[in-house]
This record gives sequence, C-alpha cells and structure tokens, in this order.
Amino acid sequence: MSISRDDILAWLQDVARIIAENRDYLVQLDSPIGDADHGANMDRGFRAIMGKMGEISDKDIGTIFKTAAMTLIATVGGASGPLYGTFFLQAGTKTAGKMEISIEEWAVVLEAALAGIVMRGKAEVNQKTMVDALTPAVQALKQAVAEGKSQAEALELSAEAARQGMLATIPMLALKGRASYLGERSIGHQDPGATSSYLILNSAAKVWNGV
Amino acid sequence: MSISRDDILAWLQDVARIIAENRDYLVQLDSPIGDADHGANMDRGFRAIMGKMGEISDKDIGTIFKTAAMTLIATVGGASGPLYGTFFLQAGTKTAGKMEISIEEWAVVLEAALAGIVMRGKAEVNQKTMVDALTPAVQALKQAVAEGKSQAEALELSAEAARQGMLATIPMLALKGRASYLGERSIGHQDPGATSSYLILNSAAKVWNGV
Amino acid sequence: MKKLINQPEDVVVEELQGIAYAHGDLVKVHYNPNFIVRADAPVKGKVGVISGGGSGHEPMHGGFVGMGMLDAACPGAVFTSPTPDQMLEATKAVNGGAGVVHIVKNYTGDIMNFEMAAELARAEGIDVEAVITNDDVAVQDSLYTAGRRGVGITVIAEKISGAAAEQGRSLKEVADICRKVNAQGRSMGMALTSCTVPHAGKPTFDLPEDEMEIGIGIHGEPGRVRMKLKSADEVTAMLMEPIIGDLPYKSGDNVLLFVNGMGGTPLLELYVIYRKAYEIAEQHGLKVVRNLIGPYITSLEMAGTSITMLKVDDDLVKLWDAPVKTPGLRWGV
Amino acid sequence: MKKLINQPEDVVVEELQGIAYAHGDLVKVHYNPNFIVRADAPVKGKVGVISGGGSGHEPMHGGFVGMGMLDAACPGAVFTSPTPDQMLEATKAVNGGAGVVHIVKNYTGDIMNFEMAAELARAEGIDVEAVITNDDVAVQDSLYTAGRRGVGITVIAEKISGAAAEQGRSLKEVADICRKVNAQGRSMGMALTSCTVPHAGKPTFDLPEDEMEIGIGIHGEPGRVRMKLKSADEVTAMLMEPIIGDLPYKSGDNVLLFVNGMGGTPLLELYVIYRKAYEIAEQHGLKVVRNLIGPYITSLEMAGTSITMLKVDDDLVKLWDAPVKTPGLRWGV
Ligand SMILES: Nc1ncnc2c1ncn2[C@@H]1O[C@H](COP(=O)(O)OP(=O)(O)O)[C@@H](O)[C@H]1O
Ligand SMILES: Nc1ncnc2c1ncn2[C@@H]1O[C@H](COP(=O)(O)OP(=O)(O)O)[C@@H](O)[C@H]1O
Ligand SMILES: [Mg+2]
Ligand SMILES: [Mg+2]
Ligand SMILES: [Mg+2]
Ligand SMILES: [Mg+2]
Repeated sequence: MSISRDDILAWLQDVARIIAENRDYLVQLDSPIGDADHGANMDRGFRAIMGKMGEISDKDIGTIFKTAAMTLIATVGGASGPLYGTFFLQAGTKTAGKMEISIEEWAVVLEAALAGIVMRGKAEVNQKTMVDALTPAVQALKQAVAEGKSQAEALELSAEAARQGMLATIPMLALKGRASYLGERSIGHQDPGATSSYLILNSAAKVWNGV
Repeated sequence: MSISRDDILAWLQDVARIIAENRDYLVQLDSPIGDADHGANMDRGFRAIMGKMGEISDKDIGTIFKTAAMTLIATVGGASGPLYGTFFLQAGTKTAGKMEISIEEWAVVLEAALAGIVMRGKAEVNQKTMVDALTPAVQALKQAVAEGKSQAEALELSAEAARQGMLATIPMLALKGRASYLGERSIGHQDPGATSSYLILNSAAKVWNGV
Repeated sequence: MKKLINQPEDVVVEELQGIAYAHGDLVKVHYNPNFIVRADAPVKGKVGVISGGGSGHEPMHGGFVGMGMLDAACPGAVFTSPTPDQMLEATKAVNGGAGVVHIVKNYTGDIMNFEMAAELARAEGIDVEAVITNDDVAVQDSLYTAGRRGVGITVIAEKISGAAAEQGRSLKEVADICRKVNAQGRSMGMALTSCTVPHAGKPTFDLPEDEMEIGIGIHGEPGRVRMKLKSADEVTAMLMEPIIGDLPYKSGDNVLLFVNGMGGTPLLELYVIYRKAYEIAEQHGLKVVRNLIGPYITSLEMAGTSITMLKVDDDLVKLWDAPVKTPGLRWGV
Repeated sequence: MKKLINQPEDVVVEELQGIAYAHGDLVKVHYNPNFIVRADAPVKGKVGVISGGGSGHEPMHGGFVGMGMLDAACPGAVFTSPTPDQMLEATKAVNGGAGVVHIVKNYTGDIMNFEMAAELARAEGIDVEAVITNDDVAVQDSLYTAGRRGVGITVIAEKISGAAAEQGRSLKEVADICRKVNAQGRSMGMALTSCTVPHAGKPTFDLPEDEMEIGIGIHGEPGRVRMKLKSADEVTAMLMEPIIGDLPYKSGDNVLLFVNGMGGTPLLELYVIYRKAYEIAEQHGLKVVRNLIGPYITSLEMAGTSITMLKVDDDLVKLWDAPVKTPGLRWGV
C-alpha cells in the first residue's frame, strides 16, 4: 500500500471537481461571516491547476505539489490563496523527487503542510479557521499510523477528524481572518476554510481508498 | 347670491385641507406617468398660502388671488407652480378691488384663469393635462349661467364637468408635460394635474354651496 | 424607505448647509430663495452662466458652480424645478454687466419657471439668453409635444459654456456655443432599479428582478420600454446605436464620450459599459478624443446608466480642456 | 442579480479594458498579471508607491494611479486580495531605484499576499517597505486577533504618500508619513443595504426594510451590530463619537474630514451627513481644515456611508494640497 504520483494527480482532479460542485455552498458559508468569495476563490485556483495537468502528468510528487502551490498562489488571492499555496509548497518540499510515498510519509507531509499554514497565518486551534479542521486530521493520521492501522483506515480516520474539526468551528468565536471583525456575531456559523479543508482531505480518503 | 371675499378665503382654506389629505394620492398618480411629486408640490404651495392668511384676511378678492398666485409661483416649482400661479394671477387681474362677485363674474374669472394656463403651458384639450379638467368645467359653468341656473346648481355642474374631464384623461395619450415622454405607456393612467384641478373646483362648489 | 436623511422636507436645505460647510472656498450658499453662487460672483465684465433644476441629480448642478463652469445653480425640491425667484436672485447675483445665460433642461416645469425668471430679470435691465438642452433620443421629437428631455449633454454644456464665458466671450457667443453643444450632442439612458423620492417614501415604479427600463430620464420616471435584463454589452449597444444614428454621427468625427452613472451603479460597471461604448464608437469610425465616466447627472440612488456623445471640433475640445474648479469637476488648476 | 456586467468572471478584465481606453494619457494597464501603472513609470529616483486589493471598491485603488498619488495598483477579483505576482510585477514596474512602498489594508489575505510579494521583490534587490492601514474603530484592536480593518484612511494615505514621494522624499520618509497618516486617522462605517458579489449572484446578507448595519467594512460583510434605522443626524453621531473618542482627538486639533459613500448612497445624502459630521467636529473643538466628500472607497452598490477623520499638521495639509492627477482624484494640475 502506498500513494503514487498518479494517486496524487487523481486526488487533485477529484478536489477540483468537488470544489466546483461546492462552489456556491462555500460562497454561502462565507456570506454571513465573510465576504462571499471563498468558493469562487478555491474554484478559480483548482480550475487553474487543472489547466496545468498536461505539464505535470509525468512529474514527481514534489513537482506536482509545487506546481499546484504556485498556481494557487498566483490565481486564488484572498486569505486562502497564500494559505493553501503554502500548504502545497511545504508538501512539495517534503516530496521532492518522489514518485510514490507511504502512508507514514503522507503523515509527515501533511504535518509539514499544516505547519506551513500556521507559519503563514499564525492561527492557533480554536480560532475558527481551516487550522481547526487540519489539526485534528493530522493528529488522527499520525495516531492511526503509530497504531499500525491500515492506510485505508488511517485516511478514513483523518478525514473524519477533519469533518469533526469543521463542525467544531460552528460554536467558535472567530479570532483570525475576516470573520473576527464580526466579534460575537461570528458564533453559530461554520467556517468556510475549515469546510474546504475537510472537502480536500475527504477527497484524498475517497480517491486513494478507491471509494 | 354671490361670492364674497370671505367665501374666497374659506375656499382657499378648504383647498389647502383637501390637497393635504390627497397629497399621497396625487403623488401616487404622478408615479407611473410622472416623477412622483405633484402632491408634494401642491401641498407645499397651499401650506404657504395658509401662512399668508393673516396678511390677506382683510383684502379684496383681487389681492387675495394675486397673493395666492405669487405664493404658488415662489413655492411650488415644477410645471404646476407656474400654471396654477398664472391661473390665480389672471383670476386676480379680473377681480382687482372687488369684495364680492356674482356667479356670472365667477364664470368670467374662471375662463380668464384657464386662458392663463393655456397661454403659459400651450396645452390643448385632449393632451392629458389639467386643461382637460378645467376646460369642460369652464364651459359647463358658462352654459349654466347662460341658462339662468342657480349659483348652487352652476357650481355643481361645473365641478361635475371637471370630474368627467379628469376621468377622461385616463385613456388619453399624453402630449404635454412629463407624461408625454412615456409615449403609449401614458395611456391608462389618470392625470395628476387634472385631478388636482377637479379637487380645487369641487371644493369651490362644496364650500360656496355650504355642503 | 432607506435613506440617510432626517425629515424629507429638510433634505435640500441640509444638503445646502453641508455644501456651505464643505466648499466655502469655492461657493457661497444663499437661502430663501435657495441658490449656490461662485464665491467671487459677480465677475465684472464676464457673462454669467447659471442653471438649475430639481434636486436629486447631484453633483449636477450645485456641484458644478465655480471657476470655469457655472456662476450659480438653483436647486428645487427633489425632482421639482426651482421657482422663478431663485433664478431671478441668482441672475442678479452673477450679473457682471455682460449678461447672463440660463441653461435650461427641456421640461415643461423648468422651461416655464426659467421663462418667468428671465422676464423678471429683463424687466430689471439684465440681458438674459436662455438655452434649452434637449438631447434625449429616447423621446420622439415633435413640435406638438413637450419634445425631448434635456439630460447628459447639460453637464457638458455647462462645462463648455462656463469655459467660454471665462475666456471673455460675449453673451451671444456663450449662448451660441451652448446651443452648438446641445445640437451636436445626443444621449440615452436605462435603469435597473427605480428610485425613491424622499417625500413619496416608496419607489416611483416597481421593476421585477429580471427586467429593466430602457429610455428613462433623470427623474426616476419609467422609460419608453420595459424588457428582460440583458448583458452589459447588449445594453450598451441598445444605447449607443440610437445615439449614433440620430445626429447622425459620421465616420471620421471626433467625439467626447460620457458614460454616466444614475446614482446606484458602481464605477466598476461604468467602466465595463465604457469599454463597449468605446469599441462601438470606433467601429463606426468615430474617434473618442475626450471622455467623462462617473455619476455626474443622477436620479438619486437609481441603478442604471446613460450615455452621451458630443461631436467636437478643436474649439470645443479646447473649451472642454480649459481649467475648471468646482466641487464636482476639477482640472487644470 | 441586477448588474451591468457580462460574465461575472470577466468583470475585472473588462473594467481594466475600459480604464485603458479611457485613461491612456494617465495610466497603462498590464494584463496577466493585472495591474494599472502610471504612464510614465518608473520615475527615476522617485520612491514608488503601490497599493492593491480586491476589486469592487472603485475608484480605489486603480482610480488613484497617476502623478502625485499611486505609481501602480493591483486589482484582485471582486473583494479578493490580489496575488503576489501582481504586486511583484507592479513593484518592478515602478521601481525608479529609490525603493517602493506597499500600502496594504489590514486583511489577512492582503497582508499575506503582499508579504510574499515583498519577499520576492527583495530577493530581486528592490527595497520594499510595507505600511499597513488599520483605521476601523468598529473592530476591537488586539494582538491576538486579526486586528482592525484598513478602510477610509487608505485613500488619504495614498494621496499623502504619493505627494511625499513626488517631492523626492526617501523610502523611509515616505513610509513614515504613510504610517503617521494611519496612526492619526480613524474611520467607521454603516450600511443601509448589502451588496451582491457578481459571482455570488445574491446579496451577501439580508437586511430588513427598517434595519441597518453599524460597523461594517468594505467587503459587503455584515457589521458589528444590526439595529433599527435612525435619522441621518443620529447615524452621523453614532459614527463620529467612536472616532473622536478613539484617538482621541483633542479640542484645537486641525482635522481632515472625509465622508465617503459606499456606492449606492447619493451625494445628496452624503452632504446631509457631512453637515452633521462637521457640526459634531466643531462642537468638540476640532477645526475642519480640509474635506473629501463622495464615493471613494466603495463596496459595489452598497448603500451606506463611512466617516474618516485625520488629524493634520502643516506638513500633512501641504501634502494633501499638492497636485494630483489621477482618474479619480485631481487637482492642482
Ligand atoms: N490567519 C489565518 N490562518 C488560517 N486560516 C485562515 C486565516 N485567516 C483566514 N483563514 C481561513 O481563510 C478562510 C477564508 O478564505 P477566503 O474567503 O478565500 O479569503 P478572504 O477571507 O480573504 O476572503 C477562512 O474561512 C479561514 O478558514
Ligand atoms: N403644458 C402643460 N399645460 C398644462 N398642464 C400641464 C402642462 N404640463 C404639465 N401639466 C400638468 O402638470 C401636472 C404635473 O405637475 P407637477 O407634477 O407638479 O410638475 P412636474 O411635471 O414638473 O413634476 C400634469 O399632471 C399636468 O396636468
Ligand atoms: Mg472570503
Ligand atoms: Mg411631477
Ligand atoms: Mg417634478
Ligand atoms: Mg475575500
């Protein structure tokens, strides 16, 4: 069991499809506590990545991730552009030259990618951002790997943790990003960035587990 | 039977009250085929006349009418300001120095007042303006007087003719004033100025007949 | 009704107070009768140029008072032409001995009120020439009707006439250049929404979410036709083609292209419109040598746009470029 | 959705084309990455001043490119901060050898994207100083949050920094004057209506006919509190008092008072607001020595207003008065 270059490409393709499908949903989530663009931003970015598929189809995982990163940085803008850009940039650094990675390596990659987001955005857990979906997902993945769980199970557990983390943002008071300007009024709404993070990790689990 | 200085003052007071009551109605009529101000314009003007009651309470009919005319000209604006201003100015010219007029004289006064409006606005009957209410009213009044009808009856017939003239504007195509810009779309709406003209003449009939 | 106002009947006077506080270096505000006048009026020996009309079209006309444009502006109630005493006092205040031009938009009310004022001013020995603007191609022109409305060209006529007066041209020359601008200019407008006159308290007309009005004026009145919404490019073509066809403008003409916002349409959209209008003009062989883009003659908060095009020669371009220093239009100084 | 646009995804590029057609004498437009740059950039030896942000705030920032203000502006998608490659290319295009100031409104996205651009520019040997504007008193200031938004002061900071750069001041001096403007300025805004982001297709929030939002930003986002509509005078007091109390401004201070329209509020109402804001300032002993009134930093077609007040000294007033020649702000030339 491992994750190949082709698995990574299939994942990015699936994410592009899922983000497109959820574009309006993410815009809606970004309306009461943001500026109604998160879905449009992410969709623009992943569409642009799809436009690069030709030039990366025969590349190593590191190159694929770095290309995705540079594309997101140059097309998304907003908060999510630099954040997801850094996420894939860090993932690319950890996978330079690799054509295949193990689930153990994936856990390390994901941890580094999350660290990149934290470094860029300086958010901590409990501040109602994508960090609240990604952090439990990384922890669950690491734990599953440490417990010797199967790749499929580890991915499932990680995606489920992301989903829980996403839902946990609903009662939170936003302290970072645009939602923080609303103060108490940010409470009661699900964070759009945490939602896109869940969609992205859930796609990995589904695609790589062949569901 | 005749119309005294006090009758004229009572009439102006009643018109001010009726226009205030019908302010929103006249604004509504002016919305589909105009600019939604006729009621506000007329109300502003007659309120201003009420503010002059003190200084004209002991004056002759000519002075009362001229003061009303100058007040309307200086406060109403729009199309109706100069038109009704000229109406009362001409009425004032015909009644200079008089403390009382007969119904025969009133017919002459009203005809001159209407002629003033036509001179200013250059509208003919059938062009969907106040002229369409005033013209039949003047004709009915003259005819009733010629036929020797009582003052009360003559005033009633005149007001009724104004009402018919007002209603007759509904199917007309506007050729003068703001409603003319709408072309065919002006058809099917009652002219606001014809409506205020009817209200003014109907008030004269009611007040002077003691109804 | 959602408006940042206090009492509807106080809107105009409170606006005038705001203007007085803000632009005391450029203009003086007179109350009762209400008018806004250049701070240095009357300018001795210079032809005075005044205009006026209902309020609700800001910055026109009050925002165009100052050096190089209007000497005075008379604001009426919202969408109601001002009264003759306002124009009379403004005329007296700006008369520097060389006479006064009245720029009057073609509406029955404006015409009659200005006419009365001109009669009174002439009776006091002031030379007055009235020029009527009537550039709206959405309205049939006919001797038997009220004729075409005066719309966007009025802004340009005020700028160019003001510049001509500033140069020291005579009363007749200033009035003639104003007439020339009107004769060589055409406009057409459209609305996405109605607007709410403060004293009326609700929108002048209802417009469903998927419809627009074509051929509107500047008083929140409905237009000539109502139709389904179209794209910006289609709307622009629907405004430009009647304008180009009406004068008609000929290939090789130099033009000034003015894309105006009705009040509620953001600048972002006006540039999208300008883009297409420019391309259509060029396709007809017209050379756009000057332009103006923004909300200059508005209908309160109405969303929509109007396009005005003026055929220009060197003299008109020079007068357009001449310095102007008003709250609403300013360059060259 | 009622907008004069074609496809939502084409709005920004079509706007840029309109700007290119309209203002070729003042600016050049670059596509891919998108930015608007002074026609004569880079100006040798002059510090470059650039800004950028999401589109939908027009005329800010693109309308402020030109002599005496910005050297370049980078427009993002509507309400979405631009990407680092735009700022990098703009920085290179305006660098006349004296370094470049980045004026960045305090939003997580803007900060991060500009940060990346600055890193890349420095790696190419260009001196970059970033100044962050964060003048919105509606937001609690705290080290543990995203802090206050940058709003109206940004317009004034761009004007004054541009004038300082034009005078030949150094990179540090220009950045310092920009920081000073931000430190001495405060703003607060309110909305009567939401606005519709083109790609979203419906209003960002629903606001009943009798309610308003106080403490909004400039991205169509809801504000700090929702409450029943109030009169213009009451609303003005609700914006002015927190501004005056926050710095705090002191009796005797000279100030610049900026009453901004959010896009859908007519100038008529802005003058009614200005009137009260001016009176409140005077009641606090503040002397309003300069002002700006109009829609300069907008949220598409949102109806509402924001007030910005800047405490000024002689140097700031002189820089404010200095000539500026941009599509959106022009005087002195
Ligand atoms: N400092 C931060 N750290 C991590 N994530 C953040 C931060 N600020 C914002 N976000 C995430 O970004 C999301 C918003 O992204 P998006 O709407 O695309 O950008 P913007 O907020 O600039 O409009 C939020 O829902 C949140 O999850
Ligand atoms: N040329 C005219 N002659 C006579 N009456 C006219 C003329 N033009 C307009 N009117 C009348 O004026 C009325 C409108 O008055 P008002 O709404 O107060 O002024 P405005 O049209 O300037 O807004 C119309 O309903 C019509 O009866
Ligand atoms: Mg967002
Ligand atoms: Mg009317
Ligand atoms: Mg009117
Ligand atoms: Mg955004």
